[in-house]
Amino acid sequence: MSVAPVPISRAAAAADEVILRTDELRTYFKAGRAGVVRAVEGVNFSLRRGKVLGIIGESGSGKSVTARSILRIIEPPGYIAGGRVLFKGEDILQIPEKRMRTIRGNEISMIFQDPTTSLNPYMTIGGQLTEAYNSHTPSGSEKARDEAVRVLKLVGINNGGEIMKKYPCQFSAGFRQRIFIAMSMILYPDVLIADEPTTSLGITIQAEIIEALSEVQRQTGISIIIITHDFGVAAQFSDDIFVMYAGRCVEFSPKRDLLTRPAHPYTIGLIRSVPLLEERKTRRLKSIPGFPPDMSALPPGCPFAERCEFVGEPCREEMPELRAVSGAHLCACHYPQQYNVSEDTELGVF
Amino acid sequence: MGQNPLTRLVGKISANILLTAGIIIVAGCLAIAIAAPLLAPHDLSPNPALRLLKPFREASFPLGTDAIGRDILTRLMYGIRTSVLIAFSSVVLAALIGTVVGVLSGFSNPGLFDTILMRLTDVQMGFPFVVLAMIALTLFNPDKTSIAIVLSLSLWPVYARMVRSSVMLQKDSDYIAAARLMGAGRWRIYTRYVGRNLLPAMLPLFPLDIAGMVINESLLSYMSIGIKPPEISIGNIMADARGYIASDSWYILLPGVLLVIMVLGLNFIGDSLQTLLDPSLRQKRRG
Amino acid sequence: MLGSVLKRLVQGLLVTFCVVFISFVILRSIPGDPAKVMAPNATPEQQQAIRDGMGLSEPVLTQFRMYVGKMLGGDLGESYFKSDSVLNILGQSIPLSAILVVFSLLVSVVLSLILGTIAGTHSGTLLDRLISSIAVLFQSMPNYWVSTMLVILFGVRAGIFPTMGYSGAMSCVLPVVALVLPLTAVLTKVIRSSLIESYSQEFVRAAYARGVSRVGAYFRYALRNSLIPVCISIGSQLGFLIGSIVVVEYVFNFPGLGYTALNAILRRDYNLVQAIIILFSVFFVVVNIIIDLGTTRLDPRLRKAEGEI
Amino acid sequence: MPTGENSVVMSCENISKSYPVRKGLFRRVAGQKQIVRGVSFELERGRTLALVGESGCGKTVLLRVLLGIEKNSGGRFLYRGRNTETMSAAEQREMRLKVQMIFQDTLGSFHPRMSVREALEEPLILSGVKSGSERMATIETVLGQVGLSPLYLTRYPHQLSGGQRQRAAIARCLAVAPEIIFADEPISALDVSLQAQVVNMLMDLQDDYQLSILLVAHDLAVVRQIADTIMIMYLGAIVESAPAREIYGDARHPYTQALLQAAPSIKKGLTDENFTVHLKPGDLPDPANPPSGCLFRTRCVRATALCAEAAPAPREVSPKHVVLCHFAQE
Repeated sequence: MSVAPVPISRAAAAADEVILRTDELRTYFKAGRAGVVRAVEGVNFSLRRGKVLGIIGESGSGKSVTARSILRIIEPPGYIAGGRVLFKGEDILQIPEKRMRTIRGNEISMIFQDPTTSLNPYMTIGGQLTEAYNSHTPSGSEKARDEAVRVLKLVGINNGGEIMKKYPCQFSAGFRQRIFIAMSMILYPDVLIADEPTTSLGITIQAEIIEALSEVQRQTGISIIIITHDFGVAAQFSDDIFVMYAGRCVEFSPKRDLLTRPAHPYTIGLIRSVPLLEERKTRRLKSIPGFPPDMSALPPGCPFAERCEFVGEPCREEMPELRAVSGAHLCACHYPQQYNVSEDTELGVF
Repeated sequence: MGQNPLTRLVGKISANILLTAGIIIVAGCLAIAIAAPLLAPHDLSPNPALRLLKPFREASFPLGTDAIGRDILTRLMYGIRTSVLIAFSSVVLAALIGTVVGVLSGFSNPGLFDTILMRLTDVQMGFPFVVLAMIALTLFNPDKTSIAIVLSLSLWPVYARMVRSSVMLQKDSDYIAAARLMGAGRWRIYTRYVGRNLLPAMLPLFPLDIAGMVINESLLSYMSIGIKPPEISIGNIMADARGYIASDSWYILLPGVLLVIMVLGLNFIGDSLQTLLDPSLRQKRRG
Repeated sequence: MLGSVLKRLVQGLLVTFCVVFISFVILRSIPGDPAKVMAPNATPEQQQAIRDGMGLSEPVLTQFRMYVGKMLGGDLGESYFKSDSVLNILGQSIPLSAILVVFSLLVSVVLSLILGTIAGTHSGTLLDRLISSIAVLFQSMPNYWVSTMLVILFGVRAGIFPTMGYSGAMSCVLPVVALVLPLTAVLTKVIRSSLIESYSQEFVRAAYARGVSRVGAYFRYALRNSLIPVCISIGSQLGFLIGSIVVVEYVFNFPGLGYTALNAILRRDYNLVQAIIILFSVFFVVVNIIIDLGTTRLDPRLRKAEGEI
Repeated sequence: MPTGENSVVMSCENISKSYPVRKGLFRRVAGQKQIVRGVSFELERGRTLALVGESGCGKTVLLRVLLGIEKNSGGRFLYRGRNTETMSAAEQREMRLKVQMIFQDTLGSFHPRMSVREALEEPLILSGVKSGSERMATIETVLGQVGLSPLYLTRYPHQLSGGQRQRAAIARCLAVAPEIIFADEPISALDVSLQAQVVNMLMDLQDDYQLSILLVAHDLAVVRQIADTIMIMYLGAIVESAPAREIYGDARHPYTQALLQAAPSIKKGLTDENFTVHLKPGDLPDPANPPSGCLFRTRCVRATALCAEAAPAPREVSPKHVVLCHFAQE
C-alpha cells in the first residue's frame, strides 16, 4: 500500500458511505467447564466514512470486546461466536489471519485506554512508532523516521526527532496518549478505534487529547469509533451514538436525535442521571435503581428489564430487536418511549 | 489478561491432580515417619548371613539388605522419620526467625536497621550452603538439633525477605490507613491486618522449603557431616551404599528414588498451592 | 551511573569485609588443632613451635590484623598441608570450576529458553504441562544423587566418560550434566512464567492491533520484557550453582574449587579455607553488582529513577 | 439544606506538606518537594465542601495529612475550635471516631481477607462496643441506611461489585456515627448509572444526620449537585475558593475557567461546541521545582511578565470568593 504524501480529506468524496458495519456480531468467553459469558451478543452498528461514532456503555457492557472483535485480537478463552464485520463491503471475520494482519494498523488501527500500560516500557518511542510502518511497508528506516516525525506533528508534537530516542516513562500519561495516537496514524488508516482513550486522564488532559483527535480527523478525514462511558464526551465528539448495555445494543442513532429524544429507558435514565455542569431544577439526581447484571448469569429477555421502570410482560421473555423509531434512529425496546429532553421538567437544563 | 482464565482453569485442574498425588505421597511419608517403630518389619540388628541381599527376591526383605545384613526397608522407614523431623523443624524455625526479622525490617524501612538486616540476608543467601554447613557442623556436634539449626540458618533470609516485602506493600495500603482511622493500635494492625496476609503468602512456601530441607539434610548426611551412624538418615544410607556402586548399584538407587518421590510430593503440593493462591491469576472482567 | 556503581561497590566491600571477619573468627574457634593434624606424633613443645610458626598463638584480633595486612599485599599465605602457596592452589582449581560454571550456565540458558518459550507460549496445553512436570521432577532430584546415578550409568556401566578426578575435557561432561539438569528446570519455570506475564500486558495487545506478527510480538515484546526477571533469577541461581558445584565436585572427585574447599575444611587448612571464603563472597558481590547494574541498564524506568535519563 | 447559623466543625490554617528530595551517594537532602502549600478552609456543620483538582495536584496528600495518616510540615488544624496537636490522647481518640473517610479505591480500603461483616464490626469493636448483638444491630441499621442486603455480610470485598462495595464503605463510616466524612473521589470509579445513586445517598445522609462532608473530586460536574463551597487546587495551592454557585456562574481564576471549559457535557454536544482547552500546552510543573511567581503561569493563557515576577496574593472578589490571581478583578 502506498501512503499519500499529503493526507486528503476523504470525507467529502462519499458522504454517508458506510465504511465499517457489524452485523449480529457475537463474542463469547468460555467460563468454567461448560459455561459461556456472552460478552457481546448480536451487535449491529455502522460507521459512516469520515464520521465519528461514539459507543457508550458501562464497564462490562462489552464495548471494548466489540472493538477488539473488529480487529480480531480477542484471545482465549474469548472467541468470536458469529456475525459479520463488513469493512469496505468485505467480511473481515472470514479472511485469513495473514491478510487480517495487513489490515491491522494499516487500514484499521486502535488506541487503548491506558497509555501507561499500552506502550512497551522497554522500547523507545521511535521503535514503537515506526513498528507498524516497518512491518507493513518495508521501505527503510530513514523513510519510517520521516513519517513518524510527520505524524507526531499531526498530534501537536513538534520535536519528534528528539522524542523518538526516548522511552515512554519519560513522558506524562497525556503525552504518551498523544504519541499513541500518532503511532496509530502512521499509515493513515481509514478507521481509528479509540477505546476509552481518555478515561485514565484528567479533565484538561482529556480535552487536549480529544482536541488532538478532532484535529487528526479534520486533517485526514479518518473515520473514528470512540468508546467511552462518558455521555458528555460522546455528545461533544461524535456524529452518531451507539448505546450498549450488558453486551447488547440498546439504541443507535445520529447524535441529535439520541440526545434530544432518546427512546430507550436506559438511555433516558443515563441522560437524566449524568452529572452536569448546568444547574438542575431538583437537587437530587434522578438515578437508575439497582446494579448492572452479572454477565455470567444473565436472565432471558431484555437485560435492562430488572432496572427498567417501563418493564412489561414480553421484556422478561424476549430480547427486543433493534427497530427504527424514526428514520435512522434505532432502538431495541419493547416499549420505546416518547421522551423529550427539553421538556423534562426535573432536568430543566436543555 | 486474555489468557488468564484459561490458564487458571487448566492450572486448577492439573493443580488438583498433582495436589492429590502430592497429598497422598506426603501423607504416606508422614504416617511412616510417625509410626516407623510400629511399621518396621525388622529390627536394626546386623545379620551377617544376609549380606547385600538383592531387592524383590525374598518376601520378608522386600527391598533387600545392606552390607551387614540389615533390612533396607526398615532402615529407610527410620530414615524418613529423621528427614521429616529435621526438615519440618528447620522450616518452622526459619519461618519464625524470618517473620520476626521481616516484620521489623519492613516497618523500619527506610532506615539503617532495615539496610543492615537486608545486607545480612544478602550475605547469607550468597554463601554456598555446603561450605557454611561444613564449617558450622565442625563447630558444633552434628546431631538432629544442630543440623536443624544449620538448615534453618540457610533458609531464614528467604522468609525474611518475603515477609518484608509483604509488610512494605501493606504498610501503605488503604486498608491499613482505614484501620488507623478507626483507631486501631499498632499491635492490632500487626496481628489482625498485616499478619492475616502473611500466612497465606507463606503457605505454598512451606512444602517447597521442606522439600529443599529434606534434600539438604540428606546431602549433609551423605557427605558424612550430618547424621552419623548408628542414627539413620536417608543420606547416610546412601553414603553407605556409595561403596557398592560398582557391584550393587541397586543399593544406592533405592533410597534415592524414595527421596525423589518424597520431594516430588512436597513440590507438587507447593506448586499447586502457588497456582491456586496466586492473586495475579485471578480473573478480571473487561468491558 | 558512576555514583550507583560506587555506592554498590562500597556496600559490596563492606559485606565482604564482614564475611571475612566473621569467618576468620569462626574458623579460629573450630575445635581441632592444625598442629595436631599436621604432626600427630610430635611432642607438645614441637606442636607449640608449629603453632607459633603459623602465628596461631597470637590473639585472634592480632591474627586478623596480620592476615588483612598480608592479604592487601596480595599474600594469602601458605597452605598448611600442600606446602604450596594458597594462590597457586587456587590458580589450579579455579579454572576447572570456572569451566563447569560457564558450560553449565550456557547449556542451561539455551535449553531453558527453548523449553520455557514452548511452555510459555502454549500455556495451559498438554505440552506446557508436560514440560512443567518434567521441570518439577528434575528440581526434585538431589544433585548428589543425580551425579551418582550418572557415575553408575555412564561411568561404571558403560565406561563412556571418566567419573573420577580430572583427566581432560571428557571429565567435565558428567559434572556439567549433573549441574545442568536442575538449573534448566528452575530457569525453564522462570522463563515460562515471565513470558506468560509479559503476554498478558496491554502493550502486546496494542502491538497485535497495529499488525505486528506473533513472531515479532514474541521477540520485541514478550521475550524482551522477560529478560529482566530472567537475568535476576540467573543471578540468584549463580549462588545456588556455586553450592551445587561443591557437591558435584565432591561426588566426582573433581579437583575444582569446591573439592579443594571441602578438603581444606576437613583438614583445618585455615589459610586455604579463608581464601576460598573470600573468593566466594567477592564472586557473589560482583555478580550482584553486575545484575543490579544490568537490570538498571535494561529498564528505562529504573534508569529514570536513578536520574540517568 | 441546613439553615440558620453555621457552626464550624473543623478548620485548618495554612496547612502545608513537603517531602525532602534526596540525592547522591549518602542520600542527603537536596531540596524540598512541596505538595501542599498553605491550605486553609473551614468545614461547617451539615455542609459540603468540595476540593477539586486534577491528579497530581496534591489533594489526596492533603486528605492524608488532615486525617493524620501523614504528618503536616506546617500549619495547624482545629477540631471544634481545639488544636488537634495539643489535644489529649482521649480527645484525639474521640475525634478519630467523629471523622471518617471514604476511599477512592474501595477494594483497597477493605482488607482482602476480612468478610464484610468483620470489616463493619471492626470500627464498632474499636469504639468500644462490647456486646456482639449490639454490634450486629448497629450493622443491620447502617446496612439499611445504605441499601445493602445483609446477605452480603458473609462475602469478601472482591466478591462485591463496585457499587456494592462503595455502599459497604459508606456503611463502615456510618457505623460509628461520624460528624465529618472525608470522601476521596467516592464515585469516580463507579459506573455512570451508579454515580447518581451514591451522590443521592450522600445527600440523604447529610440531611438526616447533619453530616459535614469534605468531597474530593477531579471534575466540576460531579460536585455540582452536592457542594456548598468549592475549592480549586493547583500544584498544592488553592487557586480559587467560592460558594458553589459562583464557581459555575462567575469563575475568576483562569484555571477554574479552563476546568469548566474542558469538562465534557451533553449540552455542549447539543450546541455543537468542540472540545477546547484554555491552557498552554505542557505538563504540570514538578513540585520540587515550581515556577517563579504565580504557580499557574506556565499553563496560563493570560500570563504576563508580572506573573513571573510576583506571586499573587489571595483576593476576595466578593464575599467568601477568594482568588489567587493578579487579574482576578477583570
